[in-house]
Amino acid sequence: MIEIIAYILLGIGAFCAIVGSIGIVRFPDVYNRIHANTVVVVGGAIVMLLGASVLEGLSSYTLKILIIAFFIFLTNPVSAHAIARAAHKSGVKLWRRSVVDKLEEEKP
Amino acid sequence: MSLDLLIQNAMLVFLFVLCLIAIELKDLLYSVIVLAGASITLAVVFFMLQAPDIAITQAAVGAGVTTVLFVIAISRTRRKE
Amino acid sequence: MQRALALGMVVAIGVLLVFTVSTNLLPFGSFPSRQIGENFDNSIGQQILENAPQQTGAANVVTSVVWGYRGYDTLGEATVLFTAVVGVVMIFRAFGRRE
Amino acid sequence: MLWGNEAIPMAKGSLFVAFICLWLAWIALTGSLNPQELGVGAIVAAFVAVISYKLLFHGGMREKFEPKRWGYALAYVPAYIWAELKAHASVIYRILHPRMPIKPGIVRVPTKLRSDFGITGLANAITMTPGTLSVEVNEEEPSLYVHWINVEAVEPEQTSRQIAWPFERFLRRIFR
Amino acid sequence: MILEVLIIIFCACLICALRAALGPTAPDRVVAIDALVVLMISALVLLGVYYRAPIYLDVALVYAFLAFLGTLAIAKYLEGRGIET
Amino acid sequence: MDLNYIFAMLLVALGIYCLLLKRNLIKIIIGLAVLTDGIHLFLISIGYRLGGTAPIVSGEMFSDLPGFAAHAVDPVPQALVLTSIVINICILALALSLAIYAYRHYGTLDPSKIRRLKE
Amino acid sequence: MAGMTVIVRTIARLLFPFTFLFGAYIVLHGHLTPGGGFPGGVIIAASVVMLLLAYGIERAQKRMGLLQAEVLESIGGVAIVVLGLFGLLLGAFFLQNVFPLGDLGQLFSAGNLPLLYLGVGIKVTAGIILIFYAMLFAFREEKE
Amino acid sequence: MIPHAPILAILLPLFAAFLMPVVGILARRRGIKRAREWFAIAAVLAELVIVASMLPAVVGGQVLVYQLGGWQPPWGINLAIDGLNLLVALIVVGISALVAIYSFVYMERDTGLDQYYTLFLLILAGMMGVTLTGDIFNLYVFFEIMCISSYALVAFRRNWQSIEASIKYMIVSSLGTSFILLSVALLFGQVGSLNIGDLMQKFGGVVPSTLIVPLGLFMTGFGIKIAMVPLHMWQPDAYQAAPSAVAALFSGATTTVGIYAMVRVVYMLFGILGVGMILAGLGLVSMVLGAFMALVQRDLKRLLAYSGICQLGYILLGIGLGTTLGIQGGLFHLFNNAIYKTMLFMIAGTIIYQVGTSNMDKLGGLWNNMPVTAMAFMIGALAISGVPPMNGFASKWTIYVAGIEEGQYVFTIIALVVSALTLAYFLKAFNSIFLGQRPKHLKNVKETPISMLIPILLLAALCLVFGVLPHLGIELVRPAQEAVMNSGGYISAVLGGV
Repeated sequence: MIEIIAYILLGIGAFCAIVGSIGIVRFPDVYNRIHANTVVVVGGAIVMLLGASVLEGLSSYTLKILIIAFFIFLTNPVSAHAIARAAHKSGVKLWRRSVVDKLEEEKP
Repeated sequence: MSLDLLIQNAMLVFLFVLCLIAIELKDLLYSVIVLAGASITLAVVFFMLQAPDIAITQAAVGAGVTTVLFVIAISRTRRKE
Repeated sequence: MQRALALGMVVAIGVLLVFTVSTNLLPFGSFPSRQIGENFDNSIGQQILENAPQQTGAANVVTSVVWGYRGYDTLGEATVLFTAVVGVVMIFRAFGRRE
Repeated sequence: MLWGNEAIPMAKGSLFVAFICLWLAWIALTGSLNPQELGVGAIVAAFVAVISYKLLFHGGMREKFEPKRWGYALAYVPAYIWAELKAHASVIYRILHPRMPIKPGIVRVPTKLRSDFGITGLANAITMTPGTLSVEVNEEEPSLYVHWINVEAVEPEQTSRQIAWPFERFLRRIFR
Repeated sequence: MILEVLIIIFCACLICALRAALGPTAPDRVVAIDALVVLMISALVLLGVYYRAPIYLDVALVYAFLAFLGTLAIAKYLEGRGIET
Repeated sequence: MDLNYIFAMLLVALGIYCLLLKRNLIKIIIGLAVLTDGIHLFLISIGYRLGGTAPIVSGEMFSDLPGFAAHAVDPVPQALVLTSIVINICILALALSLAIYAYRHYGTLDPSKIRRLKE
Repeated sequence: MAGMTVIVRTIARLLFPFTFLFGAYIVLHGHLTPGGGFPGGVIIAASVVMLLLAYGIERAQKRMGLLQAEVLESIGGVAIVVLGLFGLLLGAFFLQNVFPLGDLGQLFSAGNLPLLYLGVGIKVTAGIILIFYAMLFAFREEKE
Repeated sequence: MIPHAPILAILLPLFAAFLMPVVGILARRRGIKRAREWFAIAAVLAELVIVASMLPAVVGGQVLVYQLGGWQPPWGINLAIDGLNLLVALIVVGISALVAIYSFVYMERDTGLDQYYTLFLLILAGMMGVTLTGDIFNLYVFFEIMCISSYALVAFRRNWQSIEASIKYMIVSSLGTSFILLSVALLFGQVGSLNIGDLMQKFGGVVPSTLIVPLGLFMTGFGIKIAMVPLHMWQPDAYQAAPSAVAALFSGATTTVGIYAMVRVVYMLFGILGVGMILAGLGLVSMVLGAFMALVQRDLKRLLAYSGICQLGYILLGIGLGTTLGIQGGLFHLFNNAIYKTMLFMIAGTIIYQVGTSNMDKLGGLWNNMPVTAMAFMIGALAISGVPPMNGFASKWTIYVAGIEEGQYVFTIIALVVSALTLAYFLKAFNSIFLGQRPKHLKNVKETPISMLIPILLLAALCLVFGVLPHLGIELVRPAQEAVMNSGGYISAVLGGV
């Protein structure tokens, strides 16, 4: 039973990982690619880590894998935010069919 | 060839390709970014060769020191080759 | 011209190295019987693996090599780091030499 | 806002709480209850706590342990997972659709949260749900500039309700 | 089963590396390499489970802690204010 | 198929290529890093044993030390590589500092141009 | 305002003690698990570099100054040599392991190896931080 | 012999180097003058005592083996000291002590003396480590210490020349050290051992021809360090740009250590593959090219650098010949070369210190200003070109005789011609510096300060002593020559037991 749950989680994770990386290639500009990156991180990596942690039942793996997942969860949005902000500040334009850019209009 | 070895060899090819890209890109910042990817791939290869000690050292160095050092150097000099 | 020469040299070195490692070494993954000579299964690494847990008491055999059997190397390594740090500090020492 | 801010008085308990947190982290890392490990862990955790407890916590310790806050924190988890699931489904649909039906743009999302941890938690939650990404923070009048993959509204009130409200309604009670 | 998942992760890494090679600007490449690093972390964890040794997970933990340092440095450089401020 | 050895040597050749033919100091330093990475990969590959485990006693192996010795990979090259990685980082740091200093004084990172300034 | 946005600063503040603790864990468990003095020292140094990137160099120097780093590096090096000399004085050879070995797999085992790793950890931490400081301080007065 | 002398010889400079930043900080706080200089000189002199205390045992034919950590040789690292090691160690420590005394005054105008003396002690520790170790990877590590500190020392003055020279040196030399590491790896992969004695025993007279690639890589790596001819391009720049004390140290000590590594690893380990003739040929090329390049130089330090390449050729020729006499001559020439090359660089340094330039076009007529220095330069010039009463003649004559005995007449004739060329360009240099028209602004140039003159005069006296009594020198290098010719004693001492 536990193994089936684990394999389902691993499968979902693998699916999200591959879809997210396709998204990284397909999306037209940096900001959209970061959305796809988030899919890879949350849907792919963290779900796979959860799957790996339940794979062995409750053992010494579990706690450590959960720590890893927690810290990825903590650090990754920071780097995504930092790189998006840097991209906007260094003048990377939004995709030409973007609807609105409030940051550009109300630049502090 | 077992599946284990297959993945390992695929990683090796991947590592080589990343290093090639890192060397051939004209913008130094791009090279440094790709080199960080090559570094983690190398760590995974070390891990698959049953050398977790080396993998951890490579991880710490590649993630913590090398990239930041290179970026400092690039910010003090020029970015384009 | 110089570039072509260098390129040729690189290609020659690469071919030589690849040829060497693919013919002169034992196949990948055959660790205990690595030595030239007759005493197979008696290589340095194998004997260290057999004796290290008792001799040094460290569970990580790499550690017992790093600071036990080859501890002097690691002292040298620490010295290299010290040298590099002193070198970097020297290069960026305060401006304005007394002349 | 910066660490070591002398304006906020340090509660005496914060050192102790930091020590306990770090010691628990050490036990989780080692994964054993051997007395040697616990002893060394206590020493290391005490050392790290002494040099860094001013970084970890601001303000008093008493109010951090109100049971109501922890209750809201527990209730936050399923709500967050539900939001994640919805966002994932929508973004995966957009990736796999042949014509990529996206309508991206950057909108302003005002927030009522004031504390560092509150703003950070909200921004991280927004970034970690695919489809929204916090690009910039305005610290004077707290508001986030969010890149939204499918802009449905531009007005601050509506964006706040659509993007931030699912998280903010918990976070404002957890972090004040 | 774990190995098959690893192969899928590897394919995802390849696709990310494509963007890292093509990406027109630096942030594109950084995003691609970030995704690659996270995928490699999960690959490390899965390998650790596959080899049945919990102590191997320290390697992945190192990357979980330090992976964002490089990104942060590059972001600060791109903002153009110098690393040290 | 000794792909490990071959790819390690290809990395070495790539590093030498970068070191000899590139005209930028930081690119040369990147080449140096790639070169040493190749050597490290080669050294680790030498000590591998098919189906081996890491040379760390853990878990149920505490009671089975002979079995551990029969299955672990070679620890000696790992120790060598550990030393070598540190040395590599040190050279990297020193080289980058020199490159920064040289750029401040010449305004270029091209070693051949630095040489030409002299004459 | 120096440094990055409030998000980065808060997370760096939160992560600093844990990264430091993790580095100490890697250093102290070098003889039991993968790791050792060098990676652990690099991780501890990276935690300071994290503060440096998030807050700017002046505030990072309050955690560890230039002079402190220099002295710490010397102390680490001297500690290694002195530990080696213990082997020379009590035993027969330099770097000989003269302390009791302990049980395999315990934290207090392997004689002087953990102590040596502690010395290397201190030295590497100070050294890497010193390299970063030196490179970042270079040419600052020219700019201003 | 002082107990534990082999390891103390390495630990002492290392420990002093670790303490040097603290000493510097304390001296600045307390306002003690010259604390760093005295500390460094004391460390180096203590080192000299330690190394000299090993002399009686080694001259008696013993091979000192020190096992670090008490591990048996093939598993652990050991230090093994036979005659060759001790000869090189003596040269290194002696030169370092003189350079330390020399830089007491010479470096006083510079800032960053903390770092200078730390790096000085570190390069000394690296050289001693390379010299005394019996393990090939350990040799690489200490070689790397030596290289890194020498990059930093070349860049010490931080003017445009030195930064450029340091970068060039570093790129070339990093390639060399990478080659050494790669070939250590290949050797380890093919043979499975790292100990030099163990490797020699494993080969047992039959080196497999598959080891030709590691051999070539080793030769390239060490050849870059000693500036053998196709790989010499970094050397003149580096020697010109480095402070003269550092250049003296490099040409006297570091090159000696490089040649030692070449002899120990390439010649003694792979000697059966016919390396000797390759070395002799390379030496011949270095000789000719160095001499011709030196003829056209206008800068004294560059001239000395090229003549160093030229002298290197003699050493390689002597050792490559492989006969008793040839090796004797080569090693004796190694010893002499360290003496007079250090002295000449020191004299160049004094000229720079007093005048401010080493460009020979801008100098002239300094004989009246600094007669003692001029005399010392004359002695050095005569010694380096092999004029009879000097020590250079003795060693060069031994090499010529060895060449004729071996039947290599061409080699001998070329060596003779190059010797004449050496005399020519040194006389030209002497003429344009000390004789001839004196420019007006050089009128007030004073004699060299006494503390800089002491090492110079000491070395000049050594030149004369070994020239007048050449058998003394031959006796000095005999243990080393026996060690090179007979590696069986080394092997049995290393592997034989505790």
